[in-house]
Amino acid sequence: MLNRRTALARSAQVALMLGGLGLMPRAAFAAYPTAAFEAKTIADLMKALGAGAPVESKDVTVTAPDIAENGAVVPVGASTTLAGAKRLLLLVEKNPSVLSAAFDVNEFVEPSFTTRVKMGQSSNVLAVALMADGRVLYAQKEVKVTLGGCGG
Amino acid sequence: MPDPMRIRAQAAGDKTTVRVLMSHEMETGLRKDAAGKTIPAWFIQEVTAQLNGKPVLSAEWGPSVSKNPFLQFIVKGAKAGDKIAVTWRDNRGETRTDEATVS
Amino acid sequence: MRSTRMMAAIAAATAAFTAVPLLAQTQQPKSAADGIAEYRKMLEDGNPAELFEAKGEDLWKTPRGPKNVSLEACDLGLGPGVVKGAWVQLPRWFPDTRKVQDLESRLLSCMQTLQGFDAAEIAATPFDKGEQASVTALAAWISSMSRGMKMALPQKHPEEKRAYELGKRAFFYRGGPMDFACASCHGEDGKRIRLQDLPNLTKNPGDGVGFAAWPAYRVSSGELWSMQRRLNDCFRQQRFPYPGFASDVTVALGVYMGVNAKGAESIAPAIKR
Amino acid sequence: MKIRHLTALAVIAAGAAQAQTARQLDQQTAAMMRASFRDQGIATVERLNQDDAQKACSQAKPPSAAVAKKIETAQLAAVKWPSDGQFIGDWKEGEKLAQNGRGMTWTDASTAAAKNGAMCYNCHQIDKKEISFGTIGPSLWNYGKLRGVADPADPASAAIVKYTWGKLWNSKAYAACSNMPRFGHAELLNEQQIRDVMALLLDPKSPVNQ
Repeated sequence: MLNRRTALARSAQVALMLGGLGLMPRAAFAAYPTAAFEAKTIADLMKALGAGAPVESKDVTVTAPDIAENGAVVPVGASTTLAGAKRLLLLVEKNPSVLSAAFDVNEFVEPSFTTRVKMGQSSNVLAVALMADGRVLYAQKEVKVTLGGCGG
Repeated sequence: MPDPMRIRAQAAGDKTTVRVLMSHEMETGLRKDAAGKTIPAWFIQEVTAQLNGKPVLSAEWGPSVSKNPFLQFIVKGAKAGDKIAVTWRDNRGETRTDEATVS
Repeated sequence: MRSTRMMAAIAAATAAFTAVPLLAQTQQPKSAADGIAEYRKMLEDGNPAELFEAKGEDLWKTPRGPKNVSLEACDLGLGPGVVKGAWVQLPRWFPDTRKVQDLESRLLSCMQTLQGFDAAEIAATPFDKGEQASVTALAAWISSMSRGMKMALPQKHPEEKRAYELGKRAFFYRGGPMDFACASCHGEDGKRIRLQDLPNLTKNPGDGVGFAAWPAYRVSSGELWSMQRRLNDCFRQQRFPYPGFASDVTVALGVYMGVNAKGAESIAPAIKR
Repeated sequence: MKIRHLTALAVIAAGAAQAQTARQLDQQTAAMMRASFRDQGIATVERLNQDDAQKACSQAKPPSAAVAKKIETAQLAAVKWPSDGQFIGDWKEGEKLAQNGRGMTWTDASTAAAKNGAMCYNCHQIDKKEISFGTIGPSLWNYGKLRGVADPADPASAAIVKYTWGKLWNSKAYAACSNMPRFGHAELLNEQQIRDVMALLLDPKSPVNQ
């Protein structure tokens, strides 16, 4: 059994090893951005990230279904065709906390990520690109969350 | 010990699509149990990936990512036979690393 | 079908107007059914049932239980240790237990005889807890080993035929405060509850539908459900009392639905709302 | 034709033995049901006890016209009409009830009607704004409007108003083997809740009749 202590020790070893090689990813060094993940509105989120007001852009794409058969699992994706994106964020406007996921963009990955999120109700889903030049670009799409099954 | 991930990495030219399924509750901290007690938050906070040991992906997640999470990303410059390792770490400090070979 | 063709026509028309900005394109009017179909399609790639399949394979091959042996000598109907193809022929008659058994009840027998577990105790354990979770994971892996094969339940043994007849009667049995039977929801073609399609289980409902889709990963609960769990929740929604795990009525219904589905391709474990 | 003929011959040949078997299977089914289920919370095994209507509608084949007629007559006689003569309640409450699919399962705490939903959208289209609706029952969009109900209190509307109450109270009064629960008869909804669902269907102000 891998208990909590050995798990921590092991990840510390990995961190040391990667750090020693000068290959430590930024996120592993940085503390988890709790304030960003607790932001209740998009404005609060941008404040927590030290970013400016987002501007809608056709160079950013959000992928999501029109209708979700169940709000517990909604497939969503964020991507951009622009060079110079630093981070891609996935947001659900009407969730208790708006930020679902943040992905670092670097030279080794395509600026295109897909995951699945929980949605408490019908809402806009946003893909936000934080650009190296300080611009904040986004695309959004409304996802309708339906009531399903017998409902009991 | 956390259950293993399922990782698929498929190369097409210069781009390798990596699909990952992780076994995790992703508890939001907002739900209550049958007795009305709040179930504490328990979720993956960080996901990283290495290609042959070189960091290629770094992501941070909140508790609104779905239970048993799915992640897809595209790595540049990988070829068949390369190793993709994925690591997650949750808010309890638990971590899990699994590896797949690019096909 | 009609709506798919219409969507294709709209897509073609949109493509002709390349000046239409990308943002506007995502706002196509779509029927609810098309929207749901699109949602399901997006989930197919990456079914978390795979996580349970991996666990189940491990559980099958690892020595466990009071006797510390694996399940590799378990006979699922095609001989000891034969897993591939076993799922599409269950439930069936087993001479050793002198019973018609479905996958889950057969697993209980094997876990008791081979590994020394107490089958009755596992049957009484709530879903997803303790060895019940093992049975579910095993069912996920075993069913996955028949993926793409056609349902072919045997109906040679008189007890298999009798189970079909009893299952049919149970399927049409009305009761409870809402007068529901299985047939109330699953007795006709093309019906749905809310937006969920209801397979007609009185006949072969088609490939990968109904009996040929379970076990399945349930998106709504993030759990894997075997057919036993599926039936349990059907009875709950039917407002019936609680069916015992692997009880005769659940096995008989399995025979009725499975035999009706003869020739349908199994996609189990599937992904469901 | 030939197959049917052969089957007929087989049935004659098997004769009494065949009929006996069918009856035996019915008895075995009853025993199997009793042995397979147990009480859980409010859902007790007594729920397996069938009344005449449930029993007559428990085969793949519907009962004969005569049996169906008998059931319908008995069920109609059991309908309770509103005690104060008021048929119409609040459509907004009716919509909430129509959306609510809860109640009477073994995970519900109480069998009190006040705790139950009317679960209408599970099987019917009602307000067109709700896209998540079932199709086991017919669409009820424009239910009152299509039937010419401009004022439910108008004597001209009396017949349809009364029928709708009866249908909600005891669907089997009009179709012996209806798939619809008997909301009043089985005490799934109380009088006021039925009034509210009535309003959703018949009130000219209800979104259903726009």
